[in-house]
Amino acid sequence: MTAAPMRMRLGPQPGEEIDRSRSFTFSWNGRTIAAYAGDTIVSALAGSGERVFSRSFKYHRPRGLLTASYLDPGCILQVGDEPNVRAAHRQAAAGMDVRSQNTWPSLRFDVKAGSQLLSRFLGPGFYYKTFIWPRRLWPVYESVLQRFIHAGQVSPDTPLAAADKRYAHPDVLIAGGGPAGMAAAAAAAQSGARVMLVEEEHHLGGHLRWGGAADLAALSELRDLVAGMPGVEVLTDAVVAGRYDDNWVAVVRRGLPGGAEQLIKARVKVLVAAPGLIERPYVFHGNDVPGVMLSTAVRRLINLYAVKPGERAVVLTANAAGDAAADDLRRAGVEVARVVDARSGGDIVAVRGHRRVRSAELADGSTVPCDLVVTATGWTAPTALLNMSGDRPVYDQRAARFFPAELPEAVLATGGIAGDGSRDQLIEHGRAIGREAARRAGRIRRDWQAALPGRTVLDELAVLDEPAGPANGSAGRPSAGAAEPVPVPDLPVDAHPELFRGRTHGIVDFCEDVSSKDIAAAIGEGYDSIELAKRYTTATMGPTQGKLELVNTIAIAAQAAGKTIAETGTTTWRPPYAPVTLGALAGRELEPVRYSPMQPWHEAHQARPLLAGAWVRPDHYGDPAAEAINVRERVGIIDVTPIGKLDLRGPDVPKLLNLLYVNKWSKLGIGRVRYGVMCTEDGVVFDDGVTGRLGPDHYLMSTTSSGAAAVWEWLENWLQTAYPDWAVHVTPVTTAYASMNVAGPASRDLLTRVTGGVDLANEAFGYMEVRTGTVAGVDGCVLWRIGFTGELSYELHVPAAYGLAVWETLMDRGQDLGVAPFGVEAQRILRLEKGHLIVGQDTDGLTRGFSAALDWAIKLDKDDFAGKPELAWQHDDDSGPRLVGLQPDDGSVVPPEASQIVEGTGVGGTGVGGTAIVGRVTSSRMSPTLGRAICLAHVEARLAAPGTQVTVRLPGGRLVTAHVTEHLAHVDPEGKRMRV
Amino acid sequence: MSENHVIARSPIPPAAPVRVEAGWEVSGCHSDAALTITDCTPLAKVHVRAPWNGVMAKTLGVPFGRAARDSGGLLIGAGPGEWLMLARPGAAPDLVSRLEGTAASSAPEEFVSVIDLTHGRALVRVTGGQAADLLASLCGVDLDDDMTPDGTAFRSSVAGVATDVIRDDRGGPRSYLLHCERSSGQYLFGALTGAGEPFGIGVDGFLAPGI
Amino acid sequence: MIQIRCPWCGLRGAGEFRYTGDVRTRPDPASVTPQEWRDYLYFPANPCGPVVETWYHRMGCRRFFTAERDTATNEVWTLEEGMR
Amino acid sequence: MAAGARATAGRRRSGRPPRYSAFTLLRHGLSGEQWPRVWQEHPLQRSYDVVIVGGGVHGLAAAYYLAANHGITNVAVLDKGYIGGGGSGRSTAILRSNYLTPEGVRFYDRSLHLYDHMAASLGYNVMFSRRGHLTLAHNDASLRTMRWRAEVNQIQGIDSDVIGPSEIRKLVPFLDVSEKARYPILGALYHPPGGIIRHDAVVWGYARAADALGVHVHQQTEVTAIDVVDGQVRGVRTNRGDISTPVVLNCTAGWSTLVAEMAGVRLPIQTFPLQAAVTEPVRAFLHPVVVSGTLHVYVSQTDRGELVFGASVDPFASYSTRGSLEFAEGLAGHVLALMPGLSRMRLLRQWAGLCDMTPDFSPVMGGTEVAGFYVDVGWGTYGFKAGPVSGEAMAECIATGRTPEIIAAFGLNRFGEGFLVGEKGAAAVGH
Repeated sequence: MTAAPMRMRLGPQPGEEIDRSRSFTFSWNGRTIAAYAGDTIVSALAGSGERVFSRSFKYHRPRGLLTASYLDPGCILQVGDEPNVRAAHRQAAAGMDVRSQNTWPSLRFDVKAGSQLLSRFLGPGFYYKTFIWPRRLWPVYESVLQRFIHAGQVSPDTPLAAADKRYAHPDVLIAGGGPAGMAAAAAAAQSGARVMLVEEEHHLGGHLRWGGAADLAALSELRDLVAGMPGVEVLTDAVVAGRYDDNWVAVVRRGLPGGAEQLIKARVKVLVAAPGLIERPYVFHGNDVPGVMLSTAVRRLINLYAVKPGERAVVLTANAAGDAAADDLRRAGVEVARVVDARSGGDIVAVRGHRRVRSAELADGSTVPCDLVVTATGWTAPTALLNMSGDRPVYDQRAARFFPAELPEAVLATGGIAGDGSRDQLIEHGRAIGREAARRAGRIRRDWQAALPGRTVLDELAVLDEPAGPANGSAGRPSAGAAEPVPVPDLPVDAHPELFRGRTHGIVDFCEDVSSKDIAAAIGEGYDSIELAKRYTTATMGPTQGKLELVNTIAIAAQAAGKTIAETGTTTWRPPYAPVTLGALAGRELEPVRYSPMQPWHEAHQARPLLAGAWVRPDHYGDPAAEAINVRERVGIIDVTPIGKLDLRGPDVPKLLNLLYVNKWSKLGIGRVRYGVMCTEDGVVFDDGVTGRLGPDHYLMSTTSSGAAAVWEWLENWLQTAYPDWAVHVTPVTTAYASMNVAGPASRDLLTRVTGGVDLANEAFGYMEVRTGTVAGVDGCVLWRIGFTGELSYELHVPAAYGLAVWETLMDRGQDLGVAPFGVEAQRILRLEKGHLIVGQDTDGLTRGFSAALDWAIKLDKDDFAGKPELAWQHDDDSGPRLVGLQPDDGSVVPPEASQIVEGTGVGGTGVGGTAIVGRVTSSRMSPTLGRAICLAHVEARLAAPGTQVTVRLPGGRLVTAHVTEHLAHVDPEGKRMRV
Repeated sequence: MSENHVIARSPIPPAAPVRVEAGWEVSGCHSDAALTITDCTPLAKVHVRAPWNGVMAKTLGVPFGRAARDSGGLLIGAGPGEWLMLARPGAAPDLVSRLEGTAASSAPEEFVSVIDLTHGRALVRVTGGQAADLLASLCGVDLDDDMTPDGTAFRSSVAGVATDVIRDDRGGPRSYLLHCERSSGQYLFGALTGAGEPFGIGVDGFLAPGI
Repeated sequence: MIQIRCPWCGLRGAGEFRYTGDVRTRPDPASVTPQEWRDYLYFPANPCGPVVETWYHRMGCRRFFTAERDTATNEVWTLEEGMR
Repeated sequence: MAAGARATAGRRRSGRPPRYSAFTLLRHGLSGEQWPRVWQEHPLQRSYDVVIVGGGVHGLAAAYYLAANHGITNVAVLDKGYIGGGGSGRSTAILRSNYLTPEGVRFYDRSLHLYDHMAASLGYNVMFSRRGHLTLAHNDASLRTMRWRAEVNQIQGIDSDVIGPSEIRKLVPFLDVSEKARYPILGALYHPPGGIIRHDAVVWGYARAADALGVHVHQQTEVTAIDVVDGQVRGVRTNRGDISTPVVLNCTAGWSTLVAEMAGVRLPIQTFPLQAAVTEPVRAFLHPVVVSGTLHVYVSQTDRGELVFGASVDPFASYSTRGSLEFAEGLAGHVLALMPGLSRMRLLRQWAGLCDMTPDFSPVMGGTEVAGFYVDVGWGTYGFKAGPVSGEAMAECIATGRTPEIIAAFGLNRFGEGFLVGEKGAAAVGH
């Protein structure tokens, strides 16, 4: 299929940015379109004579080119599976599949355009005023409203487009690569600063690019200057998306392969805002008819893309840009039917036409047939970065735009947002700002260096003011803070007529289809602050986020409310300055994952992985119940490496233990291990574990795996802030050891075969004792004899690099004893049979010590420990629920964890005639050992007595009875098996 | 003695060909890439705690934030009152007794502790002109020469893992040692090689003494 | 992200630190009344302005330190000096 | 004081605001005539029976119910900015009642009921959209919490249950329910009655209805002091003049501790920013509200096609609402972890509101030690959901001088007595 001819394409233009030697085609709503390299999607379409690219939001009116820039509201298209592409910015590529969005059946005939006939009824907030009765029907109305969603489409299987993020530390970051920005970059770099120059368009140069010969000459000079300057990183097709506290600046690079974007996070010493000015649309009847364009749009089309914007033009001009546009049009062979000069009172009253401009009605009463209407009625200063720096720009009536008010030390502005002036004045201003930026950056850098550790040494090495070597490719540094402030010339401010809305009503927000009439109506209805009016009409809420329409909105609201613009509001912009893809913000997934040294073995033995925080653990190896039985009857081994371990050294360790555990630690002998529970200051159970004494001043503390980090921080917090004089060193050694629990009646036999230097006999190495020795030929192993599973068991802590070797040896040497691995699930079964609680499962965010059945451990006669007062009071008033063992009377029924324990059987309410919740099942399993269901549960204190019968509500509502058991332990409550 | 017959393993699976070096299973591969990454986990890692402004601190002579070589290996001021000594594989026991001896003789009054963390940490070296550019995609600290020149040590987040970063050019191209808690070693190594792809990073095997 | 000056490590992004709240004095557990203790637990200082807080450099030197922060502007003034 | 509040209860206007309907819309469309003002501007009176500080959904609802349910119409609502400009206008407007505790469930269920009938009773379409509410569980602990909530909800008669990955996938095809996901989706708490609403419409609807009943809504009116004599409120001072009143209701969020301080009342509250963001619109693809507590993210799609995102509160207390990049980064990462297909969607705008966090993630409601000074504060991240029921309950509390049973658990005294509300039990994420 051959492409339509480029019938609107002009001959070569001096500043054109297309490469006529490289052409290709892409698809537009199924048709083939020819383009040159350097064309944007829309410039190529316009070159082929296309004028309508989308339909408007509410009324589905045809929309064409308005700004011919990223902001162009009528040029938001679907490209392949990417929605909402800014097609007047995105460069065309061979084979692209470009479609108009949300038009049915086609762009040409859009049935929803019927809503135009209803326009008078669809005033601002019309939906608030109807669809109220009957209530049931609202969902139907809603689905109709949703069909009007004005946007592209996403699909679930779009491949993830995300690039690595990058941190940057430029001395000076310049947002905007126009003449002032380029001059500032060069000057800052000349002063020795590391500079990042960010330009949103595909080329540096700003408005010089579509200027005349002199502009182009100055542009190439500036380009050469910047290119030849070391220490300047230039990013084009990139945007400064936001400035956050302390000059934390987000830069987004667009157009990477696969449509990806990259986020650069820059800690900037001095930020220079040089975004230039945005041309402001003019509001009048028909101002959204395809063929009504801004002067900058026309100049871009002609000078950058050699595209003829129309055949017969009317130009409304209030400034030099408009005059230049008229000249460009004539040069491009467009018949300029009339130049209407707003400076001498000329005005456009209305534009007639639907799918294209037919004629323009002028203030002098004449009607001029034409297909192109160009407006140059003023500028909006995109002060977003200044707003984000805390500035509240002020309106200058004389220039009809906002200017910066007060900027922080680390933020400067140059170019159009700072003032007007000739090309040379702008460049001169940029130079001065660049030098000043470098000067301030130098002082800030010196301060930051001074805060670094070991600077004394560095100063001796005297690298501070040395120009850095070529290794890092950056230039020497600005002489820190030495120079006096650089004198910055003032830019003149040219008078400009205040032109926002003409004599008729027209579209203000092209994205949201909000007209000046809508805004006036909202004010009249009482939504009379600019914020309320914006929210009520949704003006400025669309994809351009106010960059085109905010000032017009304020002006029209002010007029309607009979106030001045200054009284009505300022221009405030929230980040991001430009839309940013989620892929760019997310970047590569960086979620730390932690593995035990034995992980390869688990994977080789079909362990089902369990994600526990950052840890990957073996949940089971196929049959958890069998694994549990094997522990009860023979011997099993579980990888418990994630258990937190803290090496504690120093004479004051016992003080620390007494302070943070609820029980007593003064008399723990060398070689002994003790179970301990920690509570926070509100008496709530925080963590538990065992701590063993390895030597006179040497202890090893274990914590829950999920609590390891928090407990370490908890210890450091007390030591550093409350008891800095205590001699205790805490070192996290969780993964210095591979930890494995060898559990079961045969565990001693197995260990005897591989252990050296430790007498494993019961009387030599008893329950709750610790030894160090050699296991499987590995020195420095810590063995403690504890019984989380309720069986005779030894927990081995092996120097981690040997963990896998030791594990394999144990598996190998224990074959005849029936050794088998067991996973987390089997361990949960075993500990539940034994009635050992799990912090966070059998306790929750409000469970105080006595509610966790820890009465035996809590020693209120200690002078002090974390949470003591609350525990003392809980002990006195006997408040809170109790943790108990529970067995359903029908042992075959396992109430799922979190099943509620209830009184009364009604539904709804609590108690009174309904169902009262008096507890809940916190843990439950079918016990392979007992062949019946077993639970731990929270119940109200009055129900905690052994033998008490309670009612458990199963999911779905079935009620079963259960009784409170004598002990938490369902198996071997006396603890004989652990002590053999 | 155990080191003689039991193989020690790094948390980072070695790239083939695998061989045993100083009792450790290491990768035997070699890369000529301009940017390389090496698993240096076999190095001995000994951790010293003492008052940051005391006699032991003066004796050790390396302040927080700096790293310096001595006969034994690389001594790093890893934190206030916290040092990390890196040395050839297997040297840990001698190092521990040597440092404990130093403490006992030079600062008997001070509370000093010395712990062998060889097994508790992973250690990776990234070397090449673009090593800083690679780290800049994972670490927020300014790696420019005037902020973190050769011989600088700092601890910060690298790919979300708390990591000791030591600039240690050894007179050659830019080179960084990255030292983190062992179980995150495999993840950190993966993050570095992943972010290194655009720079054509190559995996280089470990050769003793390696310091 | 705001920068916080760790007295030991220098300026780092706030993401490296853990905020542990305003500095409060722990009442003497021996003599404290429930009201005093629960004031200490549950009633933080919450000014819109300067407040003295404790921060923990969890990704760096693992030191706790106090800093004054203006909760309206998030400006931070570290109140301690480490080694220089 | 209840008597005092009733003193001038006689004075009220027509009562119903001018009717909105398809018919009136048609009439105005044809005639092109201006719609009547939604609310009037009044001079600041020297005295009111009740002064409500804070013109958000809570304050305006309280004013409306004082007038509508109790005939107390000599009421002023003061806002230092414009109505709905604080938490109400910054909220992501998600409604649900699937809480963890019976008191929480009953409370929010009543709120949901009021929201459901709000359009009709206020004559203003608040566009309540019952999309269903999914809270994802990525590990067995959160799955247990979901089961816990489902059980409590069902006992209270709330439609809420735990569903599995296949059902989840049916509800939201964009979700990655594969096992290899870094945060695998093991199940979810599904709450069909949950949904979203137009937050501004709720604020304007209440303001309009309250105004019609004679309530004065004063915008740009900042309270600078509260006069308390002998433990009794006597009046408030504002930037527009002084008001004498026996009753002040503190309905502020973010500023609640500062306003309470003016009356000499301390609150167990710390103020944190809560950030939210919105994307560019895309065609409707996401029906239910999706929440992941583990990933601290919640997502819904508006009728306009935008995705609205929220997270958990910022990591440190602050009154700054400038927002942070970390929030946007973390949010995007977590959204893509759940729905990888969205990587090319664009974030359009981010903002922040202020949340008053209490130690037990539950509000502080009712009277205080200062007679006539009432609080409806400490809403953390749940405030918007609770607007109507809070207004209703606080109106009753003020009018009758008695604390309604439905808010009995939320009294300020609970902290001194150490009986915190159990919502903290599972530290469930609040959206």
